[in-house]
Amino acid sequence: MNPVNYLYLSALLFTIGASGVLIRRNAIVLFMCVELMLNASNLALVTFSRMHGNLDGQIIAFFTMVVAAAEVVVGLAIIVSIFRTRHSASVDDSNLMKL
Amino acid sequence: MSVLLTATCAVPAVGAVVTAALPAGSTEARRRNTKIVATVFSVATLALAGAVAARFDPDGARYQLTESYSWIRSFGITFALGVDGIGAVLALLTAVLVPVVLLASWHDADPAVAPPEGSFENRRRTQAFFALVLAVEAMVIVSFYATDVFLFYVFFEAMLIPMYFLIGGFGDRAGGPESARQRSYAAVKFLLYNLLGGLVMLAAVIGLYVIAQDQGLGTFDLQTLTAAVADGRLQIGGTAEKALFLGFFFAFAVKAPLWPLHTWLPNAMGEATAGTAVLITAVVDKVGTFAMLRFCLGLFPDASKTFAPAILVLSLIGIVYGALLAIGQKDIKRLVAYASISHFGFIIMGIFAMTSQGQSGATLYMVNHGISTAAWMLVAGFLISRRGSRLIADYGGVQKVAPVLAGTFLIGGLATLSLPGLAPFVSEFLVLVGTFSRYPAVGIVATFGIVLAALYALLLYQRTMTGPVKEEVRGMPDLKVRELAVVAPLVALTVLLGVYPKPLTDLVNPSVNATLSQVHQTDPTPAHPVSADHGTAQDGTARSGGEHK
Amino acid sequence: MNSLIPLLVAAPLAGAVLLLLGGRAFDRLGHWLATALAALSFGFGLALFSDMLGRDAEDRTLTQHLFSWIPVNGFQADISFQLDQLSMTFVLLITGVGTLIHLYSVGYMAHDERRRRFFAYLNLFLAAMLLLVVADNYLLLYFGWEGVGLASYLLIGFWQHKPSAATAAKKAFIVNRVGDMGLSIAIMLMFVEFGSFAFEPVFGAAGSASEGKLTAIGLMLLLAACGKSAQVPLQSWLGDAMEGPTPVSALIHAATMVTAGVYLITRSGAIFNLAPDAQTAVVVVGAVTLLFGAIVGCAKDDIKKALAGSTMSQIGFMILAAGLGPIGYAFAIMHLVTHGFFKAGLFLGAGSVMHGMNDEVNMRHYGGLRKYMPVTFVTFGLGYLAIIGFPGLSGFFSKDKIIEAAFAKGGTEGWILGLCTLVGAAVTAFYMTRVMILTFFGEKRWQPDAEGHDPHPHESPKTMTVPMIVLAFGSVFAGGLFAFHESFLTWLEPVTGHEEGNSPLTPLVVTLLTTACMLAGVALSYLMYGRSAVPVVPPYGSPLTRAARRDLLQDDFNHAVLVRPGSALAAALVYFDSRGLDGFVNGLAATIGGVSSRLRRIQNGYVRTYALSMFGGTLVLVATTLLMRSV
Amino acid sequence: MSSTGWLAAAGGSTQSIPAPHIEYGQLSPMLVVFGAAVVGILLEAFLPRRLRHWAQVVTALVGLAGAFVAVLVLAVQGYGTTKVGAIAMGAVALDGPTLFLQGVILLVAVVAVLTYAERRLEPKAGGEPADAFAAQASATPGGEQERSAIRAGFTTSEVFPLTMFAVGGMLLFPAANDLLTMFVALEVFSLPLYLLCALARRRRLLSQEAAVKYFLLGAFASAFFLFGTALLYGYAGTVRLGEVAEVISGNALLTPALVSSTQNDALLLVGLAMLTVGLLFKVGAVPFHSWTPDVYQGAPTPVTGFMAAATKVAAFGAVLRLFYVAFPALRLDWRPVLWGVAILTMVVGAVLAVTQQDVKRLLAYSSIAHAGFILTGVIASNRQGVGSVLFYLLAYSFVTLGAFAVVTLVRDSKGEATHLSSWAGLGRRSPLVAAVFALFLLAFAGIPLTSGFTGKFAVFQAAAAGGATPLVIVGVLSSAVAAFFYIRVIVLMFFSDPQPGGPTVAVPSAFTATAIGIGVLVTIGLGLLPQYFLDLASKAVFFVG
Repeated sequence: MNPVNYLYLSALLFTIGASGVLIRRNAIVLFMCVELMLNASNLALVTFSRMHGNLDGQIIAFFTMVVAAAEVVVGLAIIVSIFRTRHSASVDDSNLMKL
Repeated sequence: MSVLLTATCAVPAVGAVVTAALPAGSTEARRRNTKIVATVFSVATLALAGAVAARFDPDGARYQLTESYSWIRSFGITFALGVDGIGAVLALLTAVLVPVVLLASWHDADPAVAPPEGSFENRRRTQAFFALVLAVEAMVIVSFYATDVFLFYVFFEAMLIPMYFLIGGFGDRAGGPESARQRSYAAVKFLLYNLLGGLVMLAAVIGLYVIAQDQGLGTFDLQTLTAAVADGRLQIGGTAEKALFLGFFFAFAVKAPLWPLHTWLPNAMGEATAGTAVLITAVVDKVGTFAMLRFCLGLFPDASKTFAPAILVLSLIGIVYGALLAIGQKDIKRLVAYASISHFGFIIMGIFAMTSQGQSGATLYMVNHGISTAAWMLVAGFLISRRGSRLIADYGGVQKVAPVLAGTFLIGGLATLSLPGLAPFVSEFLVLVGTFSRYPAVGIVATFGIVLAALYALLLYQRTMTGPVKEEVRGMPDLKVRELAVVAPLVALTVLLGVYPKPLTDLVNPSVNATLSQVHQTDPTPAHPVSADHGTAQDGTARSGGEHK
Repeated sequence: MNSLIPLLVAAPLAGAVLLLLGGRAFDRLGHWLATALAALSFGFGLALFSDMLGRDAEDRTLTQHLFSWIPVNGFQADISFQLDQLSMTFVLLITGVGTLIHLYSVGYMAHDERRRRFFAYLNLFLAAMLLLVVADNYLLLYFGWEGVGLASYLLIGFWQHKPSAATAAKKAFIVNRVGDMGLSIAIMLMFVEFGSFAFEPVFGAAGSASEGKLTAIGLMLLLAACGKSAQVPLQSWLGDAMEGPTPVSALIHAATMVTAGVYLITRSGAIFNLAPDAQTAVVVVGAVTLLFGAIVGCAKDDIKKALAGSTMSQIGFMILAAGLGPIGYAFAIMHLVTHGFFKAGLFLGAGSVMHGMNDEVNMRHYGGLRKYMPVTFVTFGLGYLAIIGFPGLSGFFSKDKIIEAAFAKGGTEGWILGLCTLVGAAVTAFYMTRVMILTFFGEKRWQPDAEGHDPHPHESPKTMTVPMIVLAFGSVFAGGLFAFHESFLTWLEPVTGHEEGNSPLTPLVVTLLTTACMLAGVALSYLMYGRSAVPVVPPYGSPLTRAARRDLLQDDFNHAVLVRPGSALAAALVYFDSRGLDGFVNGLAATIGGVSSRLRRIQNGYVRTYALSMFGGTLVLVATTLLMRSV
Repeated sequence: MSSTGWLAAAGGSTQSIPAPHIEYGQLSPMLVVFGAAVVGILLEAFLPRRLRHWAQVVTALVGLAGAFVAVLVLAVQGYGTTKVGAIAMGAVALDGPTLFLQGVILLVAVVAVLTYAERRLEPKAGGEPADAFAAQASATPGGEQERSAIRAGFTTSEVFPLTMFAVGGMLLFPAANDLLTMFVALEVFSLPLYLLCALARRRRLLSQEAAVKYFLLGAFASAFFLFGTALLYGYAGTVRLGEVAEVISGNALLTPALVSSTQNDALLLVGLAMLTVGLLFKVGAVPFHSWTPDVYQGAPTPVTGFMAAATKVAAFGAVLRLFYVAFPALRLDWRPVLWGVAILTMVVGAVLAVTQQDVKRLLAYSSIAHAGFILTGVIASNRQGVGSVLFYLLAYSFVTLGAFAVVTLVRDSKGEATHLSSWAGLGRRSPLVAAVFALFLLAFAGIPLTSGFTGKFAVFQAAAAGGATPLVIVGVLSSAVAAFFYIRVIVLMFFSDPQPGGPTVAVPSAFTATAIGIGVLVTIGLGLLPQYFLDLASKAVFFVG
């Protein structure tokens, strides 16, 4: 299969992720969409790694997963603490600061 | 390398720091100490500035007593000082006026007699006021002595800050509850106008540096730059030169101020104390006109000539407009401010007429306007502090109860309307004649200004000083000794420089001639010059123009 | 000897400075000091005069250079003096009459609490006026010119507590300023044309300049003269100037300062002689003013204002004469001097009358005063005879010469001018007779003053009557002395030059005509005022009378054409400044504020909106980057 | 070592994997900081609560000082000038900008830690002095658990190790020589910052909201950065900056894959744009700025100060490296884009600040405008540009730190009084504090004789020399607008009457006082005598290629 198709898929996933961030309201879902974007990047990296015939892309993908995991730790901590305060995970409720 | 110039700049700066650091306190004695210390520093500055003017040799080099220290090498910036006749005279003016202003403002920064309950009256008010005035003095003197474009720019801009606090922080007592708001509006307006001007100039300064650097002159040194402009090593190019000229000129025109950029001045002078108002119009604003002469003409000779007609028209409008608005004012201090706008029109006109009479006249005008307006404004301030109102309509018949006050006020007014025998006449006539000899129509219209000046000056005197004594004015005390000590030197100088301005013209003329040669201009020659044998006075003293050609 | 010239000016100047700065110390004797200094100056003048008489006629110009005043390259103004016959004449007139009026004021101002200051101003005036006439260049002349304006301002407004006085003073100064504008433009023109504005070089080079330039200079000088000498169209201030104390009116607004315009034109003869158009303008102004002033003088009930109208008219005569060129210069000056004597005398007489009448100025409230104030009556009467040109008295000789000169102009012009002067002479006789009759003859029409005190007219003290007597001598004999062997003409000729002109009439015919006109005027006046009781309340009068009472509507004209539009313009500009210029700036600030508060709404606090703006930004960034490449 | 080595290793050969060569000495600044962070964690785990605060403060300061000394030593040894080079297998660039910016970041961090250590401003809680951070971050705000934590005198002394991690990441960020390192560094300094934002003692809701916003948007931006990395990798087959540049300019050895991928400019350009987005987010450039005001406002003020100063320094370091090392050949592509962004950033930042009512938000918008000014220096794309940006960052960061430190002093019963109306008349009550704040504001406004002016002059001068005159003019005009709101605050402080019951100015301990003092000193010093630092900055302009 032409590896370019993976790239299309990656772009699609990235766009879906980005759209999700814009559309969804739940902080957890929002965050999952960001993770989707990261994974789209991973897919692209791996594909390019294949196309170029070097391993850099794959190694980067590993790093990305680690970073994503770290992000989850921090992110969930923040989201959970705010959820406990507000009993809501909707990002639209976090609207005290504006203008 | 003499350090006289640095010392002249440093003394008031040190004075500002020392004054600010003096112990705070609400006791009268501590306040008096502060005032005395500040005054001593200002008098020392006067002595030094006098020494500079005395040591300046009119037949010597263009810039003398030069000093130069590396400052910001990366941008070719030096702390370079040097004095020409114009700078020497204007610095001397500053040094003369500051002690006078301090003395006149002796009680302006005292805390209110009975601070309202729970208010936080600043215990360092007095220290702050006197220190700020000295800081302004230091910065203004640096501006007059600077021979580095960047150095000049820095102090040109930086002086806004102490001025801003002087305007906004210390109003006269005449205002009601609205006055604090008015005052801060005035201070902000002052700062924003001038800051905008300064920022536009900053762009031009940068542009100048970049262009000079491209041509191998990575320096801000004025003498190097002007010499390079003169001998073609630095070719800025038509459009760029025009743009840079406008950038510089805009800043100076705001500060000067030139119509239509003047609207900050009436607010600032109206709301500030009389002493601060004098500082604005007589000292700080002069940096603007001074800079036109030194920087605009020196660095951008061709653009200066290109824009001269347009600038003349603006200054002409300013002369008439300022005078008409002065006539229409109800507030004494605003009237003086509009009168100043009219006078600044004359100064700028003299500069851009590009004749030696015009420019010498403009320089003298800066000095004379400084002295005479100081006298006028300070007496107005004394008057206002007695009655607690700035409105002309609140006065009447003051001459009956306070004849000396009225008399000095009249002298100030007469100086403003350029009565011969008083200093402003000399300069105004020179400006007119200098303008007329190149632009007759402009000169004639400007002459209308002298009629209008008479109108506003005498109307003000008539409305406040003459007529039946108003009830509120009854019992108004005449000038006190301190106040007399403020006014007397100013009046004496006004008369002296009106009758014998030669010491000043001797200082100024060579520098003006040098400036004119920078712009490649010579005075227009008379159509039918008188023959030389008419030109010699009986006792052999040079008298008329013939032999000077 | 030359070094005395600066002292001429210095003596009264020192008096002014001492009296003003000396404070209370001079309250008691300051007026005598001032008088002494005026007399000292007169003494210097006499000394210089005798020195001058000892020289040849061509060698009488004394010069004294003091110091360089304003030196800027080609522009060299000096404090430098020149005393020639013309200046000498003025010096003697100014210091002589000035000293007398100082003396008179000692009595007149005896009870004024600000007497010291009054004398200081008088001395200041003398100094400025002397400076004006001994200057050797136009700029220094201008110095004196405005100096006398200042003194005039201070003295007109001396009683500052009266709003009318303060207004009159300001008006005088400002109208004069309009004239001064002319003088400064003239100086500028000279500088541009000749590179100098000193008398000698300018006059020397005048021939090389174009007639157009010279005409321009001449017209500007005329404008200056109009201001200072109250000539149409700048005449409006003189009537109001009568608000000043009467000695001031006598000295400044009759004898000396107002004649400075005549001096200026005569002094600038070298320019006017080469600019016939300017000369024409001068004679027109003179002719119009002499009639204008005379008409105004006929209608005024205020004795000082009537005399002021007369002054205007008489100066019109002089200006007219000066405008005739060398034919008339000497006679203009001669009339100026004789007028100085008799008009000063008349004013002093009027002051004496007022002094005796509780400061009443309305002649309709006088009447029959000759019995109560004999000295005043006699001196005033002699002045009266002199001014109307009664044969043998001063005015007869000088005015007659002017009328002759007017005819001598020749042609239609000569006829018109001659007739104007004749009519002027007749009207002069008419209104002066009216003044005389209303004041000294007829029955008493005295009215109590504002506080209800009835007037008790009495003769004035010696200090006042002595000057009046001395001036009366001048009024009677000066003309004859000057006319004797044409001594005055001979004296001035080296400076002013002289031409005979070609008169269509012989001098005798002119003299007869003049006398006839004078008698007609007197007779008409007697018929109108001498034979029936004078109403205390002025009759309504003809439109011309009413207009003349209002100074021929000059103030109404100025008000409508200048003052009202001027203040409207000022008010409009005040509005424009705050709403237009400032409004623009404030509007700019408000706009930024408005944009800011609108833009702020984008920052709505929703994290997804922020993400959207980032996403949009990314799209734009990507698109731009791609587009940049494809362009 | 280059990627070819990796390729060889992956080729299934039986060679042993070569041990990577790590220059520990040259990495020491980062290692020391990370080490201190780890020590901090250990202290947190083992020390009794009472001792933790001081132990953490000392550890942090010692770590930062050690790192700074290391930077100095490296600089003296010439690693910034003559011995520039890539270290750690090419992942880290050791050159002038690296050392300069690391030095700045470390100094900023020292000052920030001083403000963290302040415990005199808050009233004592549970008998223990309290700092600006939450007693127990996990507790529900206002809940019983929180109250008891406060009673017990708990403090979140974890802020110190967190900050040290962030500093470590920031040190690495401008030094990153490949996109992967850059990405990792970005996350390493971002994640602790997200947490720090949530740790305010007062106004916990705002603090949490700031954290969540910052986190979500930051992660969003990182995703763009990563996707950009992927695309660029697809184009160039490498993520090493220097090699990317060579591929772009066509100097690289072309493999068949590269031949086909380099034909697709879209990969390159879209990748460039997305990387730019990721970095512009961090510097707070419009339109990627929207998080700035909210986060600055909500975060604990000492953190805001640290973040505003250090993040900007690190992020601009990365921006410079990215554009100057990887994409100099694409100058014609990125300059117009950055022009637009710079103009928008200057104008929007200045205009929006005009109507702000909260002093922290005001400073946030001001920092946005300043990002625009710095961008003009970046756009200059000449050596002066780099030098001026470096200098500007130095000048700006200390003014910012100082300003936020002053904000911590103005307090009422509810903590810091950040609403501008409560600052009215401050100049009358506490002239000194007001004067200091005014000085910082004037420096922000670029008034001569302050560091702000020198910096502004430097970047504008560079931009003009680089042909970006219109940018200079826009910059000058927006400076004028910006001046308006700085002056508004000064007016408020000095010329307005104090409100009754308004805030008081707390007397700080030596920590905050020192922090503010350093800010004042640097502000005035760089205004009066900037030559030494300008020299330093201009010597530090050479990137490892």
